[in-house]
Amino acid sequence: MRDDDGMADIRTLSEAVAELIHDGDCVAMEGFTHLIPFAAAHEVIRQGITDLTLVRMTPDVIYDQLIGAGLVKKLIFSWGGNPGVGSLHRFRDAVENGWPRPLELDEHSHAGMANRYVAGASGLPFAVLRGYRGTDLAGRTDTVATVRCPFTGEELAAVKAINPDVTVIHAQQADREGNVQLWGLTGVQKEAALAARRVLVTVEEIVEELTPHPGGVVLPGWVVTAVARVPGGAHPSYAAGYSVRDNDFYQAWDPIARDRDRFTAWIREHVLDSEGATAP
Amino acid sequence: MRDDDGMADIRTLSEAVAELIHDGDCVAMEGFTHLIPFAAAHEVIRQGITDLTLVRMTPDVIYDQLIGAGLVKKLIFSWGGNPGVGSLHRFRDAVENGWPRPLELDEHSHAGMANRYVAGASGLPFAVLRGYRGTDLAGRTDTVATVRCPFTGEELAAVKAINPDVTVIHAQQADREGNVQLWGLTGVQKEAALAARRVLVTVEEIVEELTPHPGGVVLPGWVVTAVARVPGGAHPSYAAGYSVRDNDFYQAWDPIARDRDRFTAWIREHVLDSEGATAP
Amino acid sequence: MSDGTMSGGTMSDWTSDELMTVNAARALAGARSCFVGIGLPSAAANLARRTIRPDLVLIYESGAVGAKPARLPLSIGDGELADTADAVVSVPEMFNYWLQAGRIDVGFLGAAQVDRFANINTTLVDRGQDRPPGRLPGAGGAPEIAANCGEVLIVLRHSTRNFVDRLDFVTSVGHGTGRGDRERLGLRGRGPVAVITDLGVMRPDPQTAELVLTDLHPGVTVDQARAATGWPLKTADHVAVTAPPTDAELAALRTLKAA
Amino acid sequence: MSDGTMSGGTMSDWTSDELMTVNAARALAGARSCFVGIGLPSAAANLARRTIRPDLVLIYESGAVGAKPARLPLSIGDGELADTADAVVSVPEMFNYWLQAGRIDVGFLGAAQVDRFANINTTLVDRGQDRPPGRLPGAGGAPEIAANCGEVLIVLRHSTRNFVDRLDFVTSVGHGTGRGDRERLGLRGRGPVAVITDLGVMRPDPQTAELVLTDLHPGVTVDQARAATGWPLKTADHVAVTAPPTDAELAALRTLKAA
Repeated sequence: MRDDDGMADIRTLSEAVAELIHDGDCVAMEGFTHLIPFAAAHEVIRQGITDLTLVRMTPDVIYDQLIGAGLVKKLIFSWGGNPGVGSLHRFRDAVENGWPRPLELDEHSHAGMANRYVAGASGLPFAVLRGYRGTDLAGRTDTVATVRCPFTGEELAAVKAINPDVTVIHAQQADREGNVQLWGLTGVQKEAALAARRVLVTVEEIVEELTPHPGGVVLPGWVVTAVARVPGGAHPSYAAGYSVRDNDFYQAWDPIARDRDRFTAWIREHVLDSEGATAP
Repeated sequence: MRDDDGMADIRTLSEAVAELIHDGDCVAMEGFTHLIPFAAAHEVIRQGITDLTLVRMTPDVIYDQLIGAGLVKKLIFSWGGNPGVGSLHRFRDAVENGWPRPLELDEHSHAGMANRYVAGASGLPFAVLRGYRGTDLAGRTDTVATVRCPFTGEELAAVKAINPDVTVIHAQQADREGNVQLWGLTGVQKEAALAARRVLVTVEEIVEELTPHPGGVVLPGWVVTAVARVPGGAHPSYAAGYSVRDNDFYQAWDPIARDRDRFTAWIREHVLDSEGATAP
Repeated sequence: MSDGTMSGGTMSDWTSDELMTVNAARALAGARSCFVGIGLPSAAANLARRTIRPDLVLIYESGAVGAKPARLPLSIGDGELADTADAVVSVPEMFNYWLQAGRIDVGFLGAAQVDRFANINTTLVDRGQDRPPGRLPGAGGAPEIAANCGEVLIVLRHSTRNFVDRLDFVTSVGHGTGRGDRERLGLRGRGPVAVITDLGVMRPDPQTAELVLTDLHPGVTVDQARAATGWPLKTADHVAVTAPPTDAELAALRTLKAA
Repeated sequence: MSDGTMSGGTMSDWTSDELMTVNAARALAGARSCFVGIGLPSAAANLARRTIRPDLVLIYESGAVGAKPARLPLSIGDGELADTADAVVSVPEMFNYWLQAGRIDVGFLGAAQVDRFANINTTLVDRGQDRPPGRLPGAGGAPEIAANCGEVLIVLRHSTRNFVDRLDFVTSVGHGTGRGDRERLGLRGRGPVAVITDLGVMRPDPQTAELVLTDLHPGVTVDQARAATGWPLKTADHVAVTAPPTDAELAALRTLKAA
């Protein structure tokens, strides 16, 4: 997929998703409330890419949709709620009732997940933190262990690196060489992208030249596999400087997701039967 | 030194150095070529604060001066040269000939030093990296060891955290509450500051309000102990947006530092007998 | 009484949630910085900034250090948090350099279940043998907030469903199995110092670390609190009565919520 | 001959340093990204960007990713590196996320001493029993550059002082004690693939990893190279002659240095 120059390719969303994301992949779609790549997730649903292992600190409505659509076999996460609203009902239904399929969990704390990405981005097999001690979390996963400090003897938590097959993020801007800039709350996106084998970035716009922005995080085009222009591609999340968080949608999602039929109808109407990717 | 509100105090340089830095302290003056706090080092020389353990990735001319002035008993570092010019002659003279006093060394690679600060800033006793393997470095320090990955069995390097008594940095701006902003090459300053028990920041100017700057690193006033206004306080290093690196000085330093008498005369004329700190 | 409107000692009426939030805000009187979860903790911390603690540094796990939102954010990632922050940092930096390093005075947590040692469950609840456990959101930042903040405040409505004899899952450690357990586990902060409910305030006993009732809100009785607690609730030698919300507190809280 | 002016196959004269730098730049023909030390490596990498590899991503350990300086920086922290970079990152991020993760194709290193397996010493040199070792700057980024870049180029003037039978200190590992040692040590990159000097080029033997002379610059003899090497230097079956610097290469290099 890379050209000889190693820079990111500019693609349509449907091309990029088809080329980068495959059945059975481990996929991280990151964005901590801000810049969540909803449009890319919808394209995954349209293409029916399945048996996915999904990674994300806060699964949010984006993974509620993918889980409800039956595409997910395993979830690696640390907080599975609808932020500020309540439960993720599709996530609960999968965990509690196996609908539409059973969902395997690898469950962590935020600090642990963040450090799993850090280890992945750093090319290390694990990261160290002071965490998990005394909780029931460590006993339910094989990706938390302990290490002893060789200087002080203190026992600390070790978490296994995450290296997704693909990381998908949404950003404000890219230039034509695929250099990407995002700003505002930039969460764990740099680490998630640098930990992955392939990186897909959807952007609000493609500009002639990136102008450095306060708080801006730049990913050079040579660490990005493909860029797709998808204005509004984070909705109902938002892109600082381009849109605001659609809090009403998050609240409206609650009754939709509570009911299997209503959910299925919503996906059909708003995802499967809707327009595909925006052209670049 | 902290007020009740926990915010940084605005002080003169001489007051701040006297209050924060004491004989025998472990002091990190950081700045990777850019934003090196030379004025603060000169104030340390004027006040004769001695028996210091100095920490710095690149000792540079700033520590050549402190070492030559006889104030340093130990140096923790990773690259002791005059960047782009050659040797640090005062450093060499102390190591090779014990003049003006013997200098104990704890010597690392850049990757190791950077991670020692990261561990210090993170409140961890050590950090993990893939480094030192096969070199003679690890055999000469007790602050490098190994840990085994509990998931893969791989053996990795562990470096001991650095937590200086005081970190001194130079920044472009502070506001009246002691919030600090620096930009350009920001090196390891955030980690060095957050790893320290006390933090002194000299700044080019004090502004009414910090305006977020591309690439800006902000240290909130409540993690800074004292701020002193010292325009040009990084010379012969520089402050992006305020000055350029005085490469001529770095080259001129070589013959000064080669000769003990010339060095001593230079320190007397340009540091000891020169104006003290700039008033705030 | 829960969620109802009550009549207090001033000209105002207030809800039990308002009572709880006002008392939670008051608990921040001595704090310099507070790690804020969304919901009741965020409301309380923002109220404290508008009343007793204008300099309080609000820290949201999304990366905002020193956020000063004009209205209550719905999520911890609302844009206003970044726009008004002193500094915006990455999520790994937030957890490693700010939280883990012990830089934050108070961690403010909600919960689904709390036990007598102020341990917290936000992961799952048992629903009997015939049904799978009920799934809750999970840990989020809470285990390390509870471990590493200087101290922890918990805010939660008072009911036997919430205050249970035995947690179905230990998501975050309060005082473990009693006094000394935090030190044994190597947890650096002091742990929970108060649990603020709509009935009153419970605090850990200095000797045993078991939560005891220390304060009741105006008009609430010890028996009410005991009936709403899933273990035999002990009371302090002297149970104080909290001051009713002031007009200023209520006005500030309502302005925040209406914005 | 060292540092002297030589006459070549074109209308130009050039110095031995220019010859070395031009050949070092050519060695970057296939690289996407290069971790650049200051001095000769920086000159060579910047020359490559102006000649055979305009898209070469220059990475300086000070934090500049994709720097495009118009003139040669004196230090790795000159302001122009940040001003012209695609991204500026912190030093810990540079070493952890960019270098250690194996993201950088070529590491370009200088040295004080190099041995036959291309191991590097930049720490200290023995000066006989009566004197303490001579102190050099130390490791800097080199140990992890040598370990983690896809491959390593070394550029160094050719003399028996620099190319020694036995290092006084192993600062950075090239091929250790021979082929297979990097794998045994868990070093991920391929290690040194060429040592470019003012006399020619040495490359590790495919079987043994010992440096052998593979190229001579125009007018240099095998005997000259052997005389300047501190171990019995082996030669490849066929020793090539490097192409003399072109006018374009020399013009670009001199413009860079004069700017």
